[in-house]
Amino acid sequence: MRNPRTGWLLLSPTLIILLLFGFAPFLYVLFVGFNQWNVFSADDGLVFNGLDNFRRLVFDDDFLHSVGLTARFAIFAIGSEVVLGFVLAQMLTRNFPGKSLFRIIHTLPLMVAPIAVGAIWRLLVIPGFGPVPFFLDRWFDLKYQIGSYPDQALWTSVIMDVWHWTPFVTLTMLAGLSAIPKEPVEQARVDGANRFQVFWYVTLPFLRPVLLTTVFIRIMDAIRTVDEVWMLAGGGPGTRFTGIYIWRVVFPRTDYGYGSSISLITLYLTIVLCWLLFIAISGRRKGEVE
Amino acid sequence: MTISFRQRAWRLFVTYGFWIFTTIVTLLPIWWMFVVSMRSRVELFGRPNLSLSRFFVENYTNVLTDSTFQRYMTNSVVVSTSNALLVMVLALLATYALSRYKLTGRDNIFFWLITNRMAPPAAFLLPLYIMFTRTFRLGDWTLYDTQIGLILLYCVFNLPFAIWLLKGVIDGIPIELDDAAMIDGAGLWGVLRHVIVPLAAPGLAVTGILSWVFAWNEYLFAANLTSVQARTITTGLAEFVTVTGTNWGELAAMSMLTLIPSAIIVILAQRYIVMGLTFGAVKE
Amino acid sequence: MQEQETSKGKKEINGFLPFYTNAFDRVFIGVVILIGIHLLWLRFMEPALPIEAATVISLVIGYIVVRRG
Amino acid sequence: MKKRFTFILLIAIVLLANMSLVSADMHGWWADAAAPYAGATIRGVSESTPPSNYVADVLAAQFTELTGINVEFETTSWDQMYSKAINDMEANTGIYDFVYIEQDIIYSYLAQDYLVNLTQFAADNPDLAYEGYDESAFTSFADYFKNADGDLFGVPMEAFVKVYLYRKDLFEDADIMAAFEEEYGYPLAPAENFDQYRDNAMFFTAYGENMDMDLWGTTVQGSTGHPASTYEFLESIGPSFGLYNWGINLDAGSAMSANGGALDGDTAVEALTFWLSMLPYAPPEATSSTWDEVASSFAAGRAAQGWVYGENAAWIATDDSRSAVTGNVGVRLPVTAPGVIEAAEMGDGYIGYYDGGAFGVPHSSRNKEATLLWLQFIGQQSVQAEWAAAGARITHTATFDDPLIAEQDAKVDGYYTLLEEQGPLFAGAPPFPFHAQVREVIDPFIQRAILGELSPADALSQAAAAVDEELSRLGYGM
Repeated sequence: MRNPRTGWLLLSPTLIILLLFGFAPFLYVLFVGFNQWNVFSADDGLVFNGLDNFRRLVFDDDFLHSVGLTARFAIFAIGSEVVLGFVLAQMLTRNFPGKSLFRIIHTLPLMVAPIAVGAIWRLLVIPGFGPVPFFLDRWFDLKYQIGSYPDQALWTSVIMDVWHWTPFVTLTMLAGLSAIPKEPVEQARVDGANRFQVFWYVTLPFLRPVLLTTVFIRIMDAIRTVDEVWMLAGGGPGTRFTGIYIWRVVFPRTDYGYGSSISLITLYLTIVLCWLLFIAISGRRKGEVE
Repeated sequence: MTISFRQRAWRLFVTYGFWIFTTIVTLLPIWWMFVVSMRSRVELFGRPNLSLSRFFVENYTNVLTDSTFQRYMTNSVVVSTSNALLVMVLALLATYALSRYKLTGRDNIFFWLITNRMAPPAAFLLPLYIMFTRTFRLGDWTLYDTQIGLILLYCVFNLPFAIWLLKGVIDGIPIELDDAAMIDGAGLWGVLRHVIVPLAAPGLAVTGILSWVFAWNEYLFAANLTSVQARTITTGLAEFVTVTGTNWGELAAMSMLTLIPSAIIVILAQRYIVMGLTFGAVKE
Repeated sequence: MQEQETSKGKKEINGFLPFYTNAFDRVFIGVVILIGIHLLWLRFMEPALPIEAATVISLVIGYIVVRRG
Repeated sequence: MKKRFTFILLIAIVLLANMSLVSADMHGWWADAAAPYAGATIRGVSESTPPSNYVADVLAAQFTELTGINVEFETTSWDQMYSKAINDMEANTGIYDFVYIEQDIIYSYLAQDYLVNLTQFAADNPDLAYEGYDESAFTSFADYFKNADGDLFGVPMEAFVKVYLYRKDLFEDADIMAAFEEEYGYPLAPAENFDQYRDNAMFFTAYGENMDMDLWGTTVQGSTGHPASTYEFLESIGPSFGLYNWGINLDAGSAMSANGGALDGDTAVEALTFWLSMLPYAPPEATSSTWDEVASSFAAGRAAQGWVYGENAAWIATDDSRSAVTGNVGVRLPVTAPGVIEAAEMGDGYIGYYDGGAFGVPHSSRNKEATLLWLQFIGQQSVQAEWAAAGARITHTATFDDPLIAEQDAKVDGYYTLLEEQGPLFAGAPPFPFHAQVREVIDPFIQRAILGELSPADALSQAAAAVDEELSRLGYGM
């Protein structure tokens, strides 16, 4: 009754669009990645150079450093988002007057365009017009200058990302929590489990698919973040994440060949990471009782 | 389980304290953006003052009376709305196919779909630029600087997301319902219309909303693949950063204005968002 | 998630990898390993042995993964 | 609202005045010459700056009125402008008929044959050559848009020099002057040499702290997330110490002293050391400041003196709605090391960067003829004065004598006179076909020096090595 051909037909518009605008550019990048190509070099045009771009990138400290920074950014940002998002969602499962107002307010940052988020945070944290450095200095005697201290720039971008994306995590968690059946929780309570045990043995397993999918989507987006951080700190030391490093290599430096090869490796790392998560989500692990 | 009055008061206090704190943290940047948008350029520097000293609406009137801004706004509305609609329809069909048909390697297709969202945008702009200006060309017409170009392109990151989101929702609809409808004589469209769409409505709604927001907020592609005609509002924001001084007031005013439409949509659709974002947590 | 429904002709096998895989998965893992080995080789091993050695090694590993994973 | 209305009124008056100035037969010439192209649309890309906005809002409308050719103007941010223009010319797509060429990128474009030779093109199309347009009327700045044969590739549309600005109200305050003299033993004055500059900077920083004012001694364009910091070092601070052409020896294809370069030489180290030593005396936003924040900081009254791009001098000195220091701005030549000015006068070097841009025609343009008419229109004498008044830019020698400019000049402490008389002491960017590429390579080292992760000497020697590597990769190296 369900002819696979119909299935393919239903899937085809999606596949066509993605092949055209997703896969075709990928093939082009794959091709360019094995060439030396800088339009402002003495002999412009593509020159095949085999693995030279990759040879260069495994020794490129700036690139490796950017990968490390991105990893730190992603881990800290996503980790905090998950914890905060879970706590907030948990708070939102209770009923109290004004709940929906708080929820709506909490959702607002999600709606701000990343480039505007970067602009707002720049306005908040640049000394001279930003209130944050001013009050930190006055109240806590802290020197806060994201231009002078790379660590502060990194932390600022993490906090900015948390501000922007926690609402998304809260919403998915809330959806996940509201879908958990009541009986197992009550049963566990009756059996004398404490709060933590209920959370660990009952709530968490039910939340796992939502949790992993959320983390999955956040990881992808965090790794390719450009606009927000670009607007905030321009990608100086401390915020030169891989996405921004690629941007600098491809645009101002017009080193298309090398930029493409870095993109390929970044894509490779992202895919491997996400694939492992995907395996975890789809529960294909051995010995797991579905 | 009786809770004493004191315990209840304490709990209420904690709840509200927590939420008021969260609200302040959430709103502070937005409030600051609003304050900046109400300041003239000369007032911006100096000791930061978080209170709203006066209503300086010139930033808003300057932006709103600018015909380019109006065009950007229209473009943004057209592009993100069309993209959201297109994504909803295509994702529904694709997810239905992935959920109900035994397609060869569908798990792998499912994963491949999402890899489209992972590509670092910078390097992919170049091939896209070439495609937009040269490959898709009919006489003088190209995809470059057209709304349709952006609408299709945004599918690359919105479609995979939508399919991932809908997959759980549609998997959660018992297949017996489809079968029952088919036995009653409904065709494929009948099943989709009368069974799937109503049951997946919250999921579809949230797909549409989030696609809309992502498309509305997108910057890099819009900035590089449009010129004059199809520019969107986010690219307009970048114009305020200039050699002779960033016009922060107008930039903030424009940011406020871009926030309003998405905020309204989210407020109206709050309920569906939570109902739809389950990613297949409802298994039964 | 629903039960893994394998499509006709493609069997999910239970090899040495810690999860069930189909043919595509194993080829994918093979490619991932191939790229990874090459990158590491370029960084650490190239002065000693040319890159072709990496290709040979990863093809062998890839073969094992595809057949027995 | 009132201000906006006045502005519109002003534009209307300017428009009307110009219409009446253009005599009937001139009107006829434009219409005749443009007849074959009437109805066509030419497109251009530019950064959204006051001069550009004047072109987009005022000149384009006048031109369309005269010729029936539509001008579509895309204004965007600085980074975007480059990538869009380069993409267009490299892919040969023909989206743009004219592009903004910042002076420093011109040699890269010329090396790739991206631009149409305007002199040649006008000579080949005598019907299109407008008599009111004269290439020789431009200031010396236009020389930076010419090839070896003296043919012009871009019509200059803005030109500035980076000057030394100081706060007259502070430098001429009797109490402050007395306090300074007591402490340093000589009278307070705008700096003539680097020691004096440092003394001024230290004095005003301490003064600001004692008086609990938001005042610091100098500006530093030290953004660690933007090429602006590299530009300030290589184009303003370096030359004033005698470090020319970014310390790169183009013939040898090297930046190392060992090969005739100078980027890791003593002069460069001295210049960088001095510049970095100014950071403690600069407002805290200095390490996040690009050219625009530097100007804004100065306009907000947060710095007593500093290096500020000239395009900002006019609005800082006159525009009440943006600047808190109007009427108190002094303009001088930037501070230089001994002998540098003399060398520049002899033609052996320069004291700073002659900055600006021009409109050029990409080789891929499909409306070259119509665009030539347009460029001649904006390059002609009669539109210059109002444009200069609106955008603080001057590209014609005759514009300096215009009454409108003479009036402005008094308000900005003789900035225009300085530009006219001392302009030739400044120079455009070195003729590198690899401008942005090498700048990007130097960037991280300058940024790390600002952060204090590298000493000036280490930063520069590593930068020189990285430059050499990039040059050989690009095929310009040894």
